[in-house]
Amino acid sequence: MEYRLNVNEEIFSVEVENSGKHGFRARIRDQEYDAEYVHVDDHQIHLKVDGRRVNAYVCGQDDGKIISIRGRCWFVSDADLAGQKGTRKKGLGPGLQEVTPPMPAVVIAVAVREGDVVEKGQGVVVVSAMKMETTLFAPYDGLVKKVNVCEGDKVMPGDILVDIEKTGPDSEIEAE
Amino acid sequence: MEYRLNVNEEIFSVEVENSGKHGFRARIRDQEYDAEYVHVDDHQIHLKVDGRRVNAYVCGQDDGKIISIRGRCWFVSDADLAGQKGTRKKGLGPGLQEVTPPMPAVVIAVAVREGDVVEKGQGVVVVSAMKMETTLFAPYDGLVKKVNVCEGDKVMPGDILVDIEKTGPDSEIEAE
Amino acid sequence: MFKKILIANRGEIAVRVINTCREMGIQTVAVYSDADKTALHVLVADEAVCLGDAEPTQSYLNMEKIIAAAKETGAEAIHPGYGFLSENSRFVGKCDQAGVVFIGPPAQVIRDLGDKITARRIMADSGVPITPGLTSAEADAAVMRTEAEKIGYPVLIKATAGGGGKGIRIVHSSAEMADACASAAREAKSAFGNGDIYLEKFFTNARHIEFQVLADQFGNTVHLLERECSVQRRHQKIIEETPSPIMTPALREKMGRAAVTAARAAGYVNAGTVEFLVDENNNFYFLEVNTRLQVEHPVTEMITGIDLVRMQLEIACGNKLPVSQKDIFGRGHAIECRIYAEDPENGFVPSPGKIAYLKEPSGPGIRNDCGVYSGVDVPMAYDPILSKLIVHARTRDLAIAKMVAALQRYVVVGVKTPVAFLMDVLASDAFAGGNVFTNFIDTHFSSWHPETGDADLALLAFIADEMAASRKTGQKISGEDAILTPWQTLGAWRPGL
Amino acid sequence: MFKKILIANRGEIAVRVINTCREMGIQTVAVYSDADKTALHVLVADEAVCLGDAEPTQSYLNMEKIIAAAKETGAEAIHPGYGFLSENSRFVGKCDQAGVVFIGPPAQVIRDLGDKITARRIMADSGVPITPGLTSAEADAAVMRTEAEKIGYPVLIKATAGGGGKGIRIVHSSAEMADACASAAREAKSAFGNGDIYLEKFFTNARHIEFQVLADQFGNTVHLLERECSVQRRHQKIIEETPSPIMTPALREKMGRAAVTAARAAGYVNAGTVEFLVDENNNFYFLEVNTRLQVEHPVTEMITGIDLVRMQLEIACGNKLPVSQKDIFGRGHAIECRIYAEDPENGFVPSPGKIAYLKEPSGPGIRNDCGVYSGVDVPMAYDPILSKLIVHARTRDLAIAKMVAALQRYVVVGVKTPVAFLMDVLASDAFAGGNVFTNFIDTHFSSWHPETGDADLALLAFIADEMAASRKTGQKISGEDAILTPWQTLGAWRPGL
Repeated sequence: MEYRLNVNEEIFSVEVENSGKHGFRARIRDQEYDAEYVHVDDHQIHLKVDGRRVNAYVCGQDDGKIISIRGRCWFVSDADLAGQKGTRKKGLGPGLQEVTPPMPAVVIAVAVREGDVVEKGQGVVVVSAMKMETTLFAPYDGLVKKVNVCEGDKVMPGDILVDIEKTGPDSEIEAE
Repeated sequence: MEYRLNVNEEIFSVEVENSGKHGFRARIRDQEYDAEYVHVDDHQIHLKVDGRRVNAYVCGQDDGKIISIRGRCWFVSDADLAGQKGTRKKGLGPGLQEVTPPMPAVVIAVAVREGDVVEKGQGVVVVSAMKMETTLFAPYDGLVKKVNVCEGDKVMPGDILVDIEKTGPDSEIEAE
Repeated sequence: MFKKILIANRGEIAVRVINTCREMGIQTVAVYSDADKTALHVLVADEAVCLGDAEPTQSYLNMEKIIAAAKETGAEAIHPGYGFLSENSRFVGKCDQAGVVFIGPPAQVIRDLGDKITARRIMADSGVPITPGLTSAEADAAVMRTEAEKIGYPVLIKATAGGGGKGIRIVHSSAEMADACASAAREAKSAFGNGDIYLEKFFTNARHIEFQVLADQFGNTVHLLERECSVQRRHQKIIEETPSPIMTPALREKMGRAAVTAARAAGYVNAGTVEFLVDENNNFYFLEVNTRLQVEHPVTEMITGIDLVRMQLEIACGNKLPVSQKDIFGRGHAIECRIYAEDPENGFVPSPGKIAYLKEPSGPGIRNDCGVYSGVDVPMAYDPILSKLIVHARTRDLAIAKMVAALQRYVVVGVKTPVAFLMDVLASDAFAGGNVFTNFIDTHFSSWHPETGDADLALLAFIADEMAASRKTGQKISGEDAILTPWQTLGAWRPGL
Repeated sequence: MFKKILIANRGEIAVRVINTCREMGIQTVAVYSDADKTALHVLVADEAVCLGDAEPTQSYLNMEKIIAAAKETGAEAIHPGYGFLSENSRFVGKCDQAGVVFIGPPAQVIRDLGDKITARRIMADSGVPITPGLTSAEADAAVMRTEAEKIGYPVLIKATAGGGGKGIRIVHSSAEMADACASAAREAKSAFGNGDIYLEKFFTNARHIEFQVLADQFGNTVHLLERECSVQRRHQKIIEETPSPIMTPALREKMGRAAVTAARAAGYVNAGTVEFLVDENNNFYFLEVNTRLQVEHPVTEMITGIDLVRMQLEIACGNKLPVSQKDIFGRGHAIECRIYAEDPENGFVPSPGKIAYLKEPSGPGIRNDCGVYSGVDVPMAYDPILSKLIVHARTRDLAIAKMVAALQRYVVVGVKTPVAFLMDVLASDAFAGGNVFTNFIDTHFSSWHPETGDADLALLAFIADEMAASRKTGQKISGEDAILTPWQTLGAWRPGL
């Protein structure tokens, strides 16, 4: 059996072979693991890996599983399924090319109107969540085509708050 | 709607009327209650009864529910269903009329053999659980018809470890 | 003692206050907004009153509704927690008028000290050193610029009201002044309902050390030692400890005396905190008095063995302080880590959402003051604090080791938290050395990213979970067929109720 | 310090030892029987070795298998916990031979003190008063009868080995002697592998007060104050506290000195407990030394701030005691309640089975040393202890109130426990008065039955649960539609990992 798994945006091929009722052997990169597990409850998997024991806490999500081990979390998903759902996570973070909030938030102030000319880095919208204000900046020089929100609106990451038509030269490809 | 509920061997009639989405009115004996609830998770019901809040922890069993409130537990079952399953709880406690252990246990010693004559109160079997030994006594004067267990056997409440045929006069009806 | 009190707050602090009330036999009334119908503080109270819309001004900041809830439920007193109305003298006045005891200082004291300008004047008059800066509120950025030139950049723009890191901006140059003032004022206005700001000197290498004080209505005023609160992000504390790594008996004596002097000068009653900046030469400057229970009060409780909420209640109902200065001494070392719903990889932006799964660490010397549970929603309308993890051990090194071990067992899934970040900070040489200034995070952890060492284990766990799911037929059994025989599962026999 | 140790025990004590090891950076190896494959101590260890059959002699009492497990995993030392092999000098000898450090006293000390007869002689020789009774083991019931006539009934038949209330019988008259001796001997044989018994005077109105001692390999011996352990059922402690309600500084000084003398006389090394009987006139008699960590050690940890397991490890690896007598003082009051799987309504008979649901109380000053979790099976092969609930507060009254409040929030469903019983004991006037003798339970709570006051609430909860179940369509949502809008549940957006 082979899994192609995406862990925090990196794809791993894992060869897996069952061994015993609650055991399997796995090869990740050039590392071999001998694993057994106990399904303690819906959220806890007790693993024995090459004799060492560790508890993993697992939470299923729409598009993968969040796994917490020793205080650290990973998002693991099936790389072959990922594309189908059109999820677009990290990599190109939100807010880099678009005016979208980094967190669920409320719009506190809108500093531009349709037709305004904006410069890259100019503050266009201020949002607030959990009492922290965040200013969203224009990602490039441009012209405000449309303002999609008003003060008081609740917004989510991915929501485009202001459409800006690029007028500056390049910046299509930009380092993160 | 009317419930007939058995709480720790006492039967209560409860008249229930829905009120709102998560609310109901109930009459228990001559007491009226106005209740709302939140189903916090599979084991926790948060109750608001006449404005007072209390958390109840609920665990379904084959024949009813164990309910824990403020450190105390109740076994509540539907009285109309109880008979059908032939459950026989408390009331006539185990061990009063039969040689049966009060807890899951292991047989440590058998002090009688088939054909022995025993006196009421004579020790016939010793069982042990969690390192506590318990001696089971003959419930009446009688003749040992059959010994059903050997040393080392694992036994449960309800298992009759020794069959004793009554030879003494009465003791059929005996106060608990 | 009161028979029933209302807690005008939410989250971990409301739960913590209810805890002490339960032990004292005091009935509790929670209040909640529409966003908090199933919040933990509502589930653990004896009664609860809905205040309305999630928007704070409609609920937790709505004085009339809260006082009406107290009257309606027969609560004799109101505990304000921290934040919200805890330092609002108008609210105290309204409580007084309504005949409800406010568990905190008198209105006048809150008014004086809550206005940081007045506080600075009181302290200067009583001989407590204050930081250089303005002694009056200022709306004009130009005046701010002038003062900043005088005392030298960087300077701090600060709201005269409130606390908790809200309404604060560091300004490094004249160019930043106007935006910073506007933004700080707006944030202050939104958080405290008062947009006044002023300016003071910003110390780059400074420590934030505060003293807990308690004062009863009979003039007995004591301090309960210091707390070191220098580890901050976004000007808000995330790690606090006591004792301070730099504290000496002599300095403690001196600062403790200053704290008691400050409290007396202000006519202080109830629990409060006198905050100081301490520079690299151990000179200390009065910053402000927080006229409420502090978020980080548990570390003081751990080393002094004194329940501060109980003291607040005793004082508020007119009892004498049951402890005097000579009874108060610290034992061991305590550290608190704040577990916020936020993303330490991404500028600590808030991370509201549903807590899909929560597992709290426990064990000797570990305390977790928690306001959430598995399955609850963390609303975006309020402060992102989920819980506070506190440890207590014989020495600082042992406390650090205990905290790291506890954090490793803290499972929060569904919202982002700084658990892994805190593990790395606590385990760092920089923190171990105790050289902790308010710029500690920026200096040592500005570009923090989580270790990826255990990624292979995460992959294996994913696979095991997939296998377990595909094996699961019918209902879930703990450990599945790892359990040996029907005998051991005790079959249909109902073993206990 | 050791890099890796093996814990030759199970349940809460194994978990508790692992806790300290984790903080010290020591790797842990658990051992387990077939009945404990998914027991908590196995889940929290770094490694675990299966010993075999549930039967103790095949697993937790099997010296060869345990030592082999230590060698195989590279564990440098073995912590025995309490019970099982903790006071077995042959096991210590085998560890010595195998080159594995036994975390406890030397074999000879355990042999001397484990034989209660030898212990009584050592104490008498060093001037520590002992209870009247035999000074040699005795198998003949007739000889027992003769001695009993001499010192007067009631008398106590006691196993010379072991502890924990096993192999003990009170005998009130000559007629009961033969059965009591046989039964005590058999129980002792099964529990400790040694059926020797002896006889001593039974004090009807006596208190059981013990002193914790620590001794390093360099002759430094200190005591860590007393524990009052008078509340017992079936001669096994269920509530312990410190300080003792009857203790005075003078008596503490005297008994503490006797405890240290006793430890020194025996050549004691590591942690141990010197048990005394205290009669109504505050005369005290040496009972025995428990040469191991005591079940009730946490109350001492709470008031002294000292981690006893850490001390055991420091001593065992050859370090000097990091504390001296003058550093050791108590602060506040601590109480422990033992949560057994047993039925207090029915003679405290054991109640093994599956723990269907467990919710542990938590909060400031509350510690729960727990060895089980929701879904685990409690096997009938071992001691019925599930957990120990410990509280710490400023005074005894406050500690009692805290304990009652904590017990009220302790949810154990699936096996019977004494939680409700303990609530009633703690809340009783008799307990509050501190007049606590070893016959306390028989005197005040022999026919205890749970209150039925909240039965109506249980009925309402049943009905609400039925309604919730019938409403449940599809998956479970916390608080169901109490949650307001899709906005607040944050829909499909994945807010954090």
